[in-house]
Amino acid sequence: MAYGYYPGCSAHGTAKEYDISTRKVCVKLGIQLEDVADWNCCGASPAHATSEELSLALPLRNLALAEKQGLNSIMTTCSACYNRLKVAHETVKESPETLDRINDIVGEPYNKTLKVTHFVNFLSEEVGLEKLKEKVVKPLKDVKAACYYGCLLTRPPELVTIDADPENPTIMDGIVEALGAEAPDWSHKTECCGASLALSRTDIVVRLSGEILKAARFADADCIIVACPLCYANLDMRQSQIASRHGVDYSLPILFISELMGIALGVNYDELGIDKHMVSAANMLREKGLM
Amino acid sequence: MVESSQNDNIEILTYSEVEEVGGYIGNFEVKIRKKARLVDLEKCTGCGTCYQKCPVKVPSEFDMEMGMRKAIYVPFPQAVPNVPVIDKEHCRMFTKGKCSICQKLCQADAIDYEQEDEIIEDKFGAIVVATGYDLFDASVYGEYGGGRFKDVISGLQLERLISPSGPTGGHIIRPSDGKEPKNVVFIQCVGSRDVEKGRPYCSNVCCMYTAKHAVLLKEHLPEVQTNIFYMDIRSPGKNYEQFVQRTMEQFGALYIRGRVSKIYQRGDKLIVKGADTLAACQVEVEADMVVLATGITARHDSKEVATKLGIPYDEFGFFTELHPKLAPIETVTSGVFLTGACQAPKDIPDTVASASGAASKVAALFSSDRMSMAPLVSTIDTSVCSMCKACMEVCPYGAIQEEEITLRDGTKKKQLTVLESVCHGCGACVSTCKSSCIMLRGMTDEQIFDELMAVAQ
Amino acid sequence: MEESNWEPKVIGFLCHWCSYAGADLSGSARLEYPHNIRIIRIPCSGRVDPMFILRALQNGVDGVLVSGCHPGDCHYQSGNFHARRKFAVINRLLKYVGIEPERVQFSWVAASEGPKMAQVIKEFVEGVRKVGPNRLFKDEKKDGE
Amino acid sequence: MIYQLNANVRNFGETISELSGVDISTCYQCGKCTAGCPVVMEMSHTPNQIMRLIQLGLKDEVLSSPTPWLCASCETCTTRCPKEVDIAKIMDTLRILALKEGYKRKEPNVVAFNKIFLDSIKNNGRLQETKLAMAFNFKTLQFFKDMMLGQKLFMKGKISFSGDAISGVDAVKAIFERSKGFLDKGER
Amino acid sequence: MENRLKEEAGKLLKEGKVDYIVGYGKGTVNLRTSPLITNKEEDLEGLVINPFIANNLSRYPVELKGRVGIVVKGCDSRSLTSLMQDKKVKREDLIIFGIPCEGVVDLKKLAGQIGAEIDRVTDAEKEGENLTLQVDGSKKTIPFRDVIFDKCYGCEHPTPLEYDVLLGSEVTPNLDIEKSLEKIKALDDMDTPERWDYWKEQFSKCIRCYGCRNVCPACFCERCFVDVNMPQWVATYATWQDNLTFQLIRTLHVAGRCSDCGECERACPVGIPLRSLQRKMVEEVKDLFGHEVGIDKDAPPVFSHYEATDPDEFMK
Amino acid sequence: MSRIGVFICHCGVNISSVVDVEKLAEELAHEDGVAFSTEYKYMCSDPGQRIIKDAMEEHDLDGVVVASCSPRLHERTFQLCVEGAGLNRYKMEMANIREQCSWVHKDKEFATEKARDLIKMAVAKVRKNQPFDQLSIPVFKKALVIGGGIAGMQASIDIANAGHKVTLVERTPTIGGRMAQLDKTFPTLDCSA
Amino acid sequence: MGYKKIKKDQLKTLFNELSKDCSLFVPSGSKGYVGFDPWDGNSADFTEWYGNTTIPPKALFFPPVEAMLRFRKGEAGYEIEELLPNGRPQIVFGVRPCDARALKITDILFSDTYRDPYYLKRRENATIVGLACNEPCDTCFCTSLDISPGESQDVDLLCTDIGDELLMEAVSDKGEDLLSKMSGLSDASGEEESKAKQLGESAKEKITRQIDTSGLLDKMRSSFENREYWEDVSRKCMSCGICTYVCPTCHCFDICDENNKKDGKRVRNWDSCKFPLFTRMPMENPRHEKWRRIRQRYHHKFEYFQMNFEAIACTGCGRCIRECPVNVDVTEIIGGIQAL
Repeated sequence: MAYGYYPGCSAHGTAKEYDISTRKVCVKLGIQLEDVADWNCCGASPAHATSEELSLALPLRNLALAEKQGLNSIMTTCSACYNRLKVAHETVKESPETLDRINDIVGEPYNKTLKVTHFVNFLSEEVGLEKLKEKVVKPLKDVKAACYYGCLLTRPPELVTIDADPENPTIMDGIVEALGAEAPDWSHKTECCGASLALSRTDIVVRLSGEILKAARFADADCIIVACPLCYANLDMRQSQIASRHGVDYSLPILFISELMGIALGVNYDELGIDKHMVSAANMLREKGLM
Repeated sequence: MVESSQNDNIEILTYSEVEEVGGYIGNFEVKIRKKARLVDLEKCTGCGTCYQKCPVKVPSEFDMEMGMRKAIYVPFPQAVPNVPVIDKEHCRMFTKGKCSICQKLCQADAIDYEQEDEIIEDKFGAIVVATGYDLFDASVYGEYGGGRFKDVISGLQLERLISPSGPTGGHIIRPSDGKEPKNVVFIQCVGSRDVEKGRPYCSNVCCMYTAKHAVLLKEHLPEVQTNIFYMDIRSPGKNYEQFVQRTMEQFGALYIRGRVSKIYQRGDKLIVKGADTLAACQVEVEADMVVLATGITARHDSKEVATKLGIPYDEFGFFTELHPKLAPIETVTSGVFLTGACQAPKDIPDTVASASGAASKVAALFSSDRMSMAPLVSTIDTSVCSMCKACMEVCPYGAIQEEEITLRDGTKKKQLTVLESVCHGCGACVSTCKSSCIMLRGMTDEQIFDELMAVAQ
Repeated sequence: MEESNWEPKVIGFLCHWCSYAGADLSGSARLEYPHNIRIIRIPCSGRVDPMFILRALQNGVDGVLVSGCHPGDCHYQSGNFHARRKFAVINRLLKYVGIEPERVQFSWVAASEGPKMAQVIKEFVEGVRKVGPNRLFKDEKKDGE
Repeated sequence: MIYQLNANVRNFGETISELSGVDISTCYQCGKCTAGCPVVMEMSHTPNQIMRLIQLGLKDEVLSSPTPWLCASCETCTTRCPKEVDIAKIMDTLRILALKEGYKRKEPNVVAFNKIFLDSIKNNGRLQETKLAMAFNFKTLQFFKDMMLGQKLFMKGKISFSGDAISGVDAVKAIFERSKGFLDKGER
Repeated sequence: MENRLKEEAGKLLKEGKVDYIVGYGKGTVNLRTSPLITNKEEDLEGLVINPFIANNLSRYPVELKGRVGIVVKGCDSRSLTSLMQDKKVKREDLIIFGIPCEGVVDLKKLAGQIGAEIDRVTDAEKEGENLTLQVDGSKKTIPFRDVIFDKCYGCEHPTPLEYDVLLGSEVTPNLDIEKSLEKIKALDDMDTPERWDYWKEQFSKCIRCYGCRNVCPACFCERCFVDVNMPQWVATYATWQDNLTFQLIRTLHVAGRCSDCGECERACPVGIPLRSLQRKMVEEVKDLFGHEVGIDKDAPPVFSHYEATDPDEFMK
Repeated sequence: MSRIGVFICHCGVNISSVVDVEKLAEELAHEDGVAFSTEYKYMCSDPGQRIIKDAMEEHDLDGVVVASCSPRLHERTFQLCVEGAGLNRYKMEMANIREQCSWVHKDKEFATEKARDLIKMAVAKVRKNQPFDQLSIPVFKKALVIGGGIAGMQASIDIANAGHKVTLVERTPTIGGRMAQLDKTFPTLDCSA
Repeated sequence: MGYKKIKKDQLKTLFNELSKDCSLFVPSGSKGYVGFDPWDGNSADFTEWYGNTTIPPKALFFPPVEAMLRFRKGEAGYEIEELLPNGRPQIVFGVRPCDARALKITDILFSDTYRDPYYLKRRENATIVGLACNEPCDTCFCTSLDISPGESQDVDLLCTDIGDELLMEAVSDKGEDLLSKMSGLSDASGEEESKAKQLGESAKEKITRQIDTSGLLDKMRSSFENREYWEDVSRKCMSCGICTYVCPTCHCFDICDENNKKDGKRVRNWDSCKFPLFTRMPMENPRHEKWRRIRQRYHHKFEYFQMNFEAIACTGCGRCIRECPVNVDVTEIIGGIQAL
C-alpha cells in the first residue's frame, strides 16, 4: 500500500536533493510513496506569527486532500512542514469546535483519520531498524555522524515529538547506527538554528548555526545529519558566511539523512544529488572509502 | 537510633513489612512479614568477616550508588541492629547456587540460607504511620542530562560524598574523574514547584539543605566557588534565615535568581545555561559539578500502604490528615496517626515535633482501659429478615453473625445479629438488604428520605 | 416553576470520607460551582440505595449525583466496589426505561480532589440543565379521577 | 523607569490570556525561558521580562518591543517552562496584536519577510524561494544581500525563476480571505 | 417419562426421603397444567409432563417445610440454583427431577393462532417439530416453534444444570436469540423519551395485584420493600409513577437472580411486557459482570461480591 | 410535634456576607417542628454555645440544628455542647452552609435559598434522630509504629517513655532511615546519628 | 316498548351520538388486556371477539385508586375538600349478565348502613347496557348461581347478538329512556325475538362447569375448622391479588393518607385478602398463614356475605380461574367442600 507523501516547498527548491534522495531510498526499501495531489504550503512560521486560523487552515487543507485521496497516513521530510501538519492535526483532534471552525475556512472537511509522521519516525516505526540493517550494502564504517534534530522535530513535545525524550532524542541516532555509522552524543542536538529568521535576521542565524557547527566539531563529528531543509539551509548554505564571521572554517559536510541512507543502501552517489551541497561531502566520503 | 534500640519498651522489627491491618481503634489486628534475613539475629556477633570476604559487589543503596556494598552487608557501620543481611537477588548462593563463603567463615554459625519469611500476628491499640518519603528522581529532567552526566548529582549523593563514613571517606571528588571540583553549581526546585513535572508543591527542605551543602563544601574545599540557582529562598524556621545569610556572607556562595534551562557537557566541564532574572540576562557557568536539589515526593508505594491502613492520600500520594488545621496528626481512621514526611514534605524539626505529637495522641488514647465509640451502627429487624444473608456477604468487617435463639415456646430460631463494636457503620448492608430490614443508626433510610423530601418539594 | 427562570435542582449523595470532604475542600479553596446542588452526607457510597435515586427523580428532583471514594480507597474497604456494581446496573436500567442519562451521575472523588469535585458538580449541573426540567413523573391529569 | 499601576492593571494580561488561551498569571518569573532562549542576547527584553510586563499591564512597552519579532519560534521556552506556560504562543499573539493595532515595527525586516512569504503562498499556493528572496531584498532595500550565495545556488540548479503554482490557488486564496487575525493596519 | 416420575416420586414419598412432591398436574382449564404439590402418594397419579408445563415451581420449596422432590425445566432449575445461592433452599433438602425442555407452549400465542377453538381442543401432543391438536374431532397441526414462549427461543440451558434424576435425554439448545429479544431490540431502537412514554403507558395499566412479584422465584423477601412504610418508599396504591418505581426497584432486586423464566409476564393480567425489563437486565448483568444466573450453586450472588476490575467507565 | 432549635452561624462574615442569615433565622422559625430559631456571629464560641444552651432550656428543645461550617470540623463541638445542656449528642445535626454554600457561591439570593434548603434538610433529619448511648470498647495498650526513620524512632521513644509497649517495624535491614544518610543537619550542623 | 334492533355497522354512529352528552364505556382490547374503556370513536367490533373483560366493570364505579379528599394546612387548622365524582352520566355498553349481577351485589354492600357516596354517585348516573352471551367461555359457571347467559334483569337495557344485528330490550326505566333516545333503531320481528331466546338457551347448555350451592352454607361452616383441607388446596397459591382484583364482586379496599406536612390527600385503593399484610394489626396478623387467607376469601364469598346480605358474592364469571397463574379453581374448591 502506498504512503502519502508531502514534499513541502523546499523540496522543489533549496532542498531538491532531499526530495530526490528520499524517493531513491524509498524505492530501495520497497516503499511506495504517493504524493498528496495539489498540496499547498504549510504556512511555516510566518503563518502562526500572523494568524492562528491561517496557521491551522493551510496545513489542514493538505490533510483534507490526502484524506480525500484515500490515504491513511501522510509523511513529510521537512521538520517545519511536519510540525505544522502535526500541530494542526492534534489541535483539531483535541477540539471539535476548532475542527468545525477550520473546516469551514478550508472548505474541505477533515475527519482526523490520518496518521501524520516525519520521515525519521516513519523509518524507525514503519520500516524498522532491523529491516534497515538488512538492506545496508555499504556499512558506513568509521563515519562519525552527529545527528541534528533542531527544534521543530521535538517541540512542543506533547504535540509533535518523535522521541520519548525530547531533550535528548536518539531516534535518528538509531537510524544512523543501523547504517553502520557512529552517532556521537553531543550537546547541540536540539538547539535552534534560527530558521525562521534566515532572511530577516541573517546575523542571528549565522551566530546560532556557528555554535552548532562548533559543538559538532567538538564532538569530533565527520558530518552533521539533518532531517529538515531549513536546518540544512542554515548549516550548509551559510557555512562560508559563518567562516568569515567567526573566523573558523569548519568545512563540515551537512548531509540529509536520506542521503546518508542512500550511500549505505547502495544508491549511486550521483543519483543522490549530494553534489548540490555548498560544502562538499566528497572528501569526507572518499576518506571513509564510501566513494 | 541507639536510644530507641536500648529502650525496653520498644521492640524493633527490621527488614519487616506490615502485611495486613484489620480491626479498629484500640483493637487493631496486624500481620507483619518478617523477611528472611538469612542471618540469625541472635547468633551474629557483628564481627564483619562475612561481608569483608563476600565476593559479590553491588552498588550501595545507602550510599546512593556512589559506592559499593557486598551481597551480604550492613548498610552502614552504625546500623541498628548491627547484623548483616543477605541480598538474595545478588548473593551467589541464590544466583549461581554455590559459594557459601560467608557461611564457612562465620564463627557464630549465624548464616542460614534456608531461613524463610515469618509472619507475626499481633494486636495493637494504635498505629503510627512514619513511612517517610522518596527523593524526586531527577532523571526526568532531560535538559539536565536526564542522568547521563556523571557529575550532575543529587543533594543526597553529595551528602554521601561529604560523609566521613561515605564511599570516599568524606573526600569530595567528582564522580567522573575523582578530581576535586572548583566551580560547583547548585540548582534548586528540581522536582519542586514544577507543574510540568507533576510536582507543583514546595518541598520545604531544599533551600536549607542547599545552603548547608554550600557551607559544608566550602568548609571541605576552601577554594571552591558555589553558585546557587534559586527562585525564592524559603527560610522561615528558627535561625534559618541567619543561616542562609551566613552562607552568602561568610561562605561566599553566589546566589543567582533564575532557573537553569540546560546543562551540557563540553570536555570535562559542564556548561550550565541559566538566567539571572535580576540582571535580566542569560548566565553561562562552566562548572565542574552540578548538584540538583531534588525535592521530596511521596513514597512510591504509599498508595498500597494507605489502602492497607484505610487512610486517604492526596494526588501526590502523601497521606491526608483528618483536618489540615485542627487534626493534623489524626487520620480518618481513628487510631491511625501520621508523623513525618509521609504526610507532607517536612524538615527535621517539624518531623520530630509531629512525632512527639503522634506519641502524645497515642499516650492519651492509652491513658484509660476503655474508650467510648459512636454507636452509629447497623441493627437488624429480625422479624422481617428473610435470611438471605446478603448483608453478611457485603460486610467488610464480618460484623453480622448468625445466632440461634430460643423462642418462648421453646423452639429454636436462627437469626442474624450485628456485633456493635465490630460494625463501622458504613451502611453497605443497609442498601444491600432488599427488604429494608437493616437500619443504620443516625442515618436511616427514613432520615435520608426525609432529607431528600425536604428539598424535593 | 416557570420554564424561563427554571433552575435545576439536583441532589448529591456524597461519601463522608472522600467526596464530602472534597466538597469541603472546594469550599476552603473557594472554588465556585453551581448553587443548584443540595448535598446529603452519607457514610459511604455503598450506603446508597437505588431507591434514593428513583424517589428523588419521582419527586421532581432534576438530577442525582452519587460520589464516593476511588476504587480501592474505600474507607470501609469495599463499600464502593459493591456500590459500583449496583450503579453499573442502575445506570443501564435507567437508560433502558428512558430516563435521560444526564440525570443520574456517579463519580469517584477523593478527599483531596476539591477541584475535581467542583468540576464534577459543574459538569453535572450543566448536563442536567441541558436536558431540562424533570417532567418524567409529572402527570398530565391529576390523579383520583 | 517608573511605571504606574492603576486598577486596570490586569486588563492587558487578560486580553492576552483570552487571545492566546494561555493564562498569563501562571508565570512565576523563574526565568527558565530566558535561560534557554537562543536569541535572548539580541532582545531588549528577555522573555520573562515580557511576561512580567504583560502581568503589569504595560501594553505599549510590550507591543512596541522587538522581542516578539526576534523570537525564532523554537519553543524551547514552552517546552521547559515548569508552569506549562506556552510562551511561544504568547509571542505569536503579541505579533498578531502588534500588527493589528499598528505598533511601530522594531524589526521591520521580520514583518516584511512574513508578509512577502504569505503573499507568495496566497498567490501561488506554494512558496517560491527565489522570488521570496528577491522580493524580500527589494522590499528591504538590501539589493546585494546574499548575492554570492544566490549565484552559487543558481549554479547548483537550486534556483529557478519559473513558477511552482498549484491548481487549487483559489482554494488557498479563500483560506486567506476567511482566516481571522490576518490584519495589517500599517504602522502607527 | 411421566411414569418414571410417578414411580420415583412414589418411592421417595414412601421411603420418607421427601416430605412433599412438587410437580405438574392437569389443570382445570383446557390445555393448562397446574402445580401439583402433595404429600400423599395417591395424588401422584395426577402428575403430568407435557408441552404446557408453564409454571416455575422452584418457588415452592422456599415455603414448604421439609424435604422436597421437585420437577424442574431448564429455566426453573436455574431459578432453583439461584435460590441456593441466596440460601433460601438447601441442595441437600431437594431431590430434583430434571425435564429436558424443548420449549413450553404459550397459550396466548396458541389462541392467537387458532382463536376460540382453543376452548375446544380435546387433545394436544408434540409430534416432532409440530404440535398436533384435536379440535372438534379433527386433527390440526401447528409448527411447535411458532407457539412457544419468547423466552424459549433464547434458552441456552434447556436441560437442567442441577438434577438428581433426569427425565429423558439431554436437549441441545435450539437458539434464536434474535427472536427471543425482538421486543427488547425494538425498545433499544427507540429514542429515550419514546422509551419512557412506552413504559409510562404500560405501567398506567398496572393494578398492583403483585402477580409478577408473587410468582417470581427471585422475589423471596419476607417483607417486600413496597410494604415498608418508614419511609414509604412506594405508595401502596396504583399510580403509574409508583407502579413504575415499584417495578424498577423490583427489577434491580432480581437482577442477577432472574433466570428469564418469564413467569412475571405470563402472570400479569393486564399484559405488561415485564419480560422486556427482566430479560434486558439478564443481558446487562452478563455484559457487565460476566454473570450468568443459576450456573454455579456455590458462587456468591452477583451483588454480594465484586471484582476490582468491574466496569468503571461510566463513573466520572 | 418536635421542638427543634435552629442556630445559624455568621462565621464572622464567612457565611453572612453571602447568605442572608437574619432572613433565614426569621423564616425558619415558622418551619414545621421548629420551636426556636436564631443567628449569631460565632456559634462555636463560648457565647455562641451559651445561646444554644439557654435556648434549649427556655424552649425545651428536643433537637438542635446548627447551621455553620462543615460537620467534619465542629460536629463534636456542638455534640458536646448539647450534651452539656442535657440533650443526647445524637439529637444534634449540622447544616454545612459555609464550605458547601457561602464559600462556593456568590449569588446571594441563590446561596440563601440553598442554605435554607440545607437547614430544612437538617431539620427533617433531626426530627427522626434518636438518642443513643456511646459504645464502650477496650483499648489494647500497645502501639505499632510503621517506619524506622527519624519520625518513627522519635514517636517510638516518646510512646515508650510514656510507659507503653511499642513495636517499630522497618522495611530495610536497619533503622535510621533517610537521616542516617545525612552528614550534618541545619541549622545547627549537628551530626545526624 | 318491545324489542328494537340495530345493525352492527350502525353501532359506531350510535356510539358517537351517545358519547356526546355522557361518558360511554365499551369493551376494548387496545391496551393488551380487555377492559371497559372510554369510547374512542372507532372500534365498535367488540361483539365479534369479546367473551368477557379481564377487569370487571366494578372498576368504573369502584376504581382501583380513588382520591377521596384533599386536605391542606391553613391558618385555622386543616381545610378539607371532598373529591366526589363529577356526576356526569355514564353509559356502560356490553356488560355481561354475570357482571351486571355483580354490580347488584356490590350495590348491596355500598348502600348498606354506610352509603358510600363515591360508588353510589357513579352508579346513580350510570346506565348499564347488557350484552347476552352466545358463546360462554370454558371457565364460566354463572348458571350455577342463578344467572342465565342469555337474559338479565340486572341491566337497564339488554342486547343480544343475532347475527348482523343487535336485538335490544329495555329492562328498566333508565333503559327505556335510553332506548327512546337512540336513533337508527328499527323494530324487531317476533322471529328475531325467538332467535335471541334460542341463542340464550343454547348458551346455557354450553356451560358445563358448575358448583353446587345447595346446602353450601352449612358445609362452609363445617369446613372452617378443617385445616388440612385448606392447607391442601392453598398450597399452590402464590398469594398474589389477581383473583380478587379481577373478581367483579370483591370490594375490599384500603384507605391511606398521603401527606407532605402541609397538604395531602386521602386515597382509597383496592386491597386483597390474599396479601399477607391484609388487615394486619399492630402486633399480629390475624391471617399470617396462607391457608387462612384462602379460607377467608371463600368463606367470605359463600358464607359471610350470604349471612349478611343473603346473596353469594360470586357470579360465576370465571375470571379468577382464567387469570390465576397457578390455576386455583373456585369450582374445585367448592366442589371439594361439598364432598367433605
